[in-house]
Amino acid sequence: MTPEQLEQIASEETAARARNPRRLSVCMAAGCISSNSDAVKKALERAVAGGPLKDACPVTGVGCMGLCSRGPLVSTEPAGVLYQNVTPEDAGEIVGAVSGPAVERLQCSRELPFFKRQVGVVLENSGQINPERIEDYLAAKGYAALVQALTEMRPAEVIEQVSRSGLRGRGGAGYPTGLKWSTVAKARAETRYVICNADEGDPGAFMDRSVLESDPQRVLEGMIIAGYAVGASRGYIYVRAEYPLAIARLNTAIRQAKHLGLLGSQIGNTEFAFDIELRLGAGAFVCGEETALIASIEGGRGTPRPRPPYPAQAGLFGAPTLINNVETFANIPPIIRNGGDWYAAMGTQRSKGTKVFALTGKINCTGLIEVPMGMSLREIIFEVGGGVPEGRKFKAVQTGGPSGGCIPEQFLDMPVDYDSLAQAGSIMGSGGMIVMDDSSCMVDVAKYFMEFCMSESCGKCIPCRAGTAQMYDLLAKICEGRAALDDLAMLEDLCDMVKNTSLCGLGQSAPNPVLSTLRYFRDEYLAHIQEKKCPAGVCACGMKQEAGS
Amino acid sequence: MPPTLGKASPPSEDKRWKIVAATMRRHGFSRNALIETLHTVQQSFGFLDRPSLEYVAQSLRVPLSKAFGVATFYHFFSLKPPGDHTCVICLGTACYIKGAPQLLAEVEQSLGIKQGETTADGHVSVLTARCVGSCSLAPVALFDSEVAPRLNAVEMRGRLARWMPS
Amino acid sequence: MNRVRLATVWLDGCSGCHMSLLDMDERLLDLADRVELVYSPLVDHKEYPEDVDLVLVEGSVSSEEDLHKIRKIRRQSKILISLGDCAVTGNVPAMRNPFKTAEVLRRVYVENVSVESPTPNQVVPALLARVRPVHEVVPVDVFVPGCPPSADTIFWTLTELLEGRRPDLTGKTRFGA
Amino acid sequence: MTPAVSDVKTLQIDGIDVSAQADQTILDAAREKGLSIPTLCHLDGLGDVGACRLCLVEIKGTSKLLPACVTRVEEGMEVTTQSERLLKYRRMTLELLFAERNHVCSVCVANGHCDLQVLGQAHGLTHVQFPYRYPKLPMDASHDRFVVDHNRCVLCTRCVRVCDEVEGAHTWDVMSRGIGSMVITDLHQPWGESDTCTSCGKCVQVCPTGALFEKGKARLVAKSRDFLPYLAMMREGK
Repeated sequence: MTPEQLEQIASEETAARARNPRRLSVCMAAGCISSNSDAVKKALERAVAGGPLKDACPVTGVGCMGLCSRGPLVSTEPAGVLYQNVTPEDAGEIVGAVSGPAVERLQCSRELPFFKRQVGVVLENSGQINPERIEDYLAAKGYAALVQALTEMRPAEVIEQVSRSGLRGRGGAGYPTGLKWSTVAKARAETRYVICNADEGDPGAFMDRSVLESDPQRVLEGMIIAGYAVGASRGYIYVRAEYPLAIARLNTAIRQAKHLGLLGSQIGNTEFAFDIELRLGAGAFVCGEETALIASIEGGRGTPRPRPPYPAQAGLFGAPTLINNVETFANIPPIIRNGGDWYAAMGTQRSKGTKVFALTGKINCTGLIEVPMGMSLREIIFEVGGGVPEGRKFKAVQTGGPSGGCIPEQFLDMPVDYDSLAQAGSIMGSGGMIVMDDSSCMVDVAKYFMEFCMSESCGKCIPCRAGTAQMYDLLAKICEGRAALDDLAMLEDLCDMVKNTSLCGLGQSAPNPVLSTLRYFRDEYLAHIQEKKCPAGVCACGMKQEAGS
Repeated sequence: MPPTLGKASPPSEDKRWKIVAATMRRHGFSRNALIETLHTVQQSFGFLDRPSLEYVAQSLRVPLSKAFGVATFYHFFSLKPPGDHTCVICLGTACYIKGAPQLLAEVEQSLGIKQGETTADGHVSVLTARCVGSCSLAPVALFDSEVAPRLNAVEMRGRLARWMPS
Repeated sequence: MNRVRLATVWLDGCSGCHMSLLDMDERLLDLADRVELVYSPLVDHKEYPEDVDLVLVEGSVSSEEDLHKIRKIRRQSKILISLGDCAVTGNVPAMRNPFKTAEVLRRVYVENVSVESPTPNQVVPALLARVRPVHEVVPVDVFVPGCPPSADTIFWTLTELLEGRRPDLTGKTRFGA
Repeated sequence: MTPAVSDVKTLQIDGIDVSAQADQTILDAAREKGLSIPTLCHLDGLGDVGACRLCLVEIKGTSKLLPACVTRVEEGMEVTTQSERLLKYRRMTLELLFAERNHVCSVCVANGHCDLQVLGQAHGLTHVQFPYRYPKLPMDASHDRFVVDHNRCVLCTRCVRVCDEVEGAHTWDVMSRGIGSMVITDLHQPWGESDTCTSCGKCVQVCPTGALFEKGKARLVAKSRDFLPYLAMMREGK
């Protein structure tokens, strides 16, 4: 299909919208579906069909609207009203109000800081378009960036824009994306690959899932542009088997993109060819690590191998391979459309652009947010997130999942960017933010993450395999009130050793949750050890006594 | 291409093996398709057993021990048949700090089995998940893939009771 | 006169380490000039004395009685030496650890006997759930691995200690030696 | 054949000037010079996996410790193989191994011929600070000639690699993961029932501990590994 034909689809779609601006959008992302939004959508369809708006007000399923804790969410156009906690019984009332005053009882203010403080780049279409219709995406400037890249830019120019944007890998480590792309592009090889890491494994993180469920075409477009830039003609999306909805929508998106000639040969009527295949993960956190992910796509056990050589030099099937995560690819189309400088104008000196966070735990507005880099933790948690519920006291926010750490109150005014988080003993990670109040025990939290790392360790290298098991045993001993101060010293020794000697990132970062809680909440460890009591009342200290200890 | 390529015979006459064979064919009987094929087997039969692993390994020319190594490396694959119903407790961080351990204890106690086990009558399996991504509705559990949001012990018992034969 | 007060203790072990100790042969006489043996299974002492300078502990901590003993020994001794693999690693006695105590007792006293032999409950002290090396129970000052450590190793270790030095056993012995 | 000048790299290992070919690893270069770096998963003639972490070395200018067995030499590299820190980590690594499974040297068939035992002794390991884990592990004596005792296995995967790379049978692999990992034959069947095992015995010879041993030969002979580099060399036609 030629660029002109694509543009025509987009303008037809826009024109159709203009002719009939009335529309009801129901959030059909995983969160709202779990709160029964499916039934709400059906009820709305029935209410429309049985009333004066019959055939005049389409009811569309859209992607994530963000405020998951108040789902199911429904929005109306043209008024732009947002309804929360909608039940099927509310359908008639909502349909009746499409052209009149809003149903106040159900209304969720768009003026909430939760919405006002957000900036949509990755999530610009999320909750706006139907993720199962490529026409919706095209009407929202979709694939304009790809056409622009293919017809107006040389691969090196595409990489130049990505470099100028200052975009850093959103999977956790924050490696400069432009640099990665140019390394792959420069590698001498016949074949190169592009991999999208959608094996979002951090517990408490669902950013990638949401992007895939809400705007899958955006990820495909980012990957195709990457393929063009680095000279690859094949891409893989490695997605968690635990995300069936995301998989289904990706499959639909790939099929539709192929149908319009956006995947396959002669993309956009040029010589460029690119194909994308899905590969399902099978429940192994370690496969988020690049070399383990590659081993898994090759059909083997997901065990990492020492680097160098880096995947950019020798990756999938031995060929130079570009691996970025979902959010990184999702940033690419707007960067190409608006230019790298536009993107670099957002964020901080060393962390450009925006970041998507999954805000969960003991916080009022749980859900998905996108804010500029550099916003303070206090703003994110207490303004955007609405603070800690039930009048309880904020204790810590956990970022970066099992590789991250717990950040205490004294750092709340710290700007959120890669470097500040690292300085505070945590990491940006993929974007999970779990807020904890005074009812959480930080030793128990450390034990929780160590259990995670122990059972997710691939077992290849000794420090991670046996070290995490020893550390877990020590943490359990502390929680049960059976530990002595020597055990704490041994735990710290092990943290240092496992961090410095493990083969891959999983082991190297496994001690982080322990180290950060030891750094800021050492008194809680000491209370368990010396007074045999858990200040938060979570651990059953002294309940389990082993003979001879 | 060796002559035996794709010629290993399926363990039984069951029609579902045709779906498995189709997956392998789609990938040109490439060794790289081992995980994809195991996904299809598990989707079709609910679990992986020895005969199925042997069939897949031979068809794709993957060493038997490698196939077994892969099948046991990934926790999504199960070598035991699941119960008629499956209850998956999410142990993601958000669920954990909002009471998932208590939910797990509750379900283990009321069914008399541990996580990863199936009741003796094969009726209910209890599993745990690392994170199902419904953190904003924590704590959650999946009852036969249906997400139950903001779950408490009472509701948990109610849900389980619905599965019990009347 | 000012002889060093030496004790040797036999917990759960085969007594091989004590045999090795006796293998020092004539060197025992040299030692006798410098130490006073205040407690040992080799001589007839009833109570572990106060103020022991050096104690050689053979065997792992396997029963309630061992536990009680080793705590007392630690309290009443200046330098505690784990002698031999049982004391240092748990060794053979600890091979029962992967099993439950009841399973082990049933195997030994019920399944593997031909004549009637009830499970003892009075004479044999209650077994701990887990056999432990000494240092998992009380702090240990010097470790002398080996099964058993050779007489030379034991003699050298004791000589170093008597000279007021902390023996460095690197390369001198090993687990299973 | 003399390598071209550009293929030769000069570097320093523990302050000693060393020259090596460009494709050599730090381990090769060090050992050629008579400098010892401890290894466990490495074995001449087998592909390297960098898993045991005993050969980690410090390289000036890099904050990360790198495994000598897979890290290539570079011009001007300054390598430290023995530092307080490295020795401490190596000791801890060995202690973790001793505590992981049931290594009872006194009654082990490999007593006196065991790489783990030798490494422990060389590193002054007089006791293990970590609590022993005492897992319940099986032993499989179903094979006519050989036995696998998982209590002694250190998961170095030398058996897996020799069976795959040299014998070409791939009877062995690793199952499960993390602390629950275990080497298996075929579909985790008794070794004696394995259809793929050729009974060549290479796995037994390369096993560093008493995990794999020959029946009736306990304590009698040390294992023989000299055949490996020769086989590898012949294969590659060097």
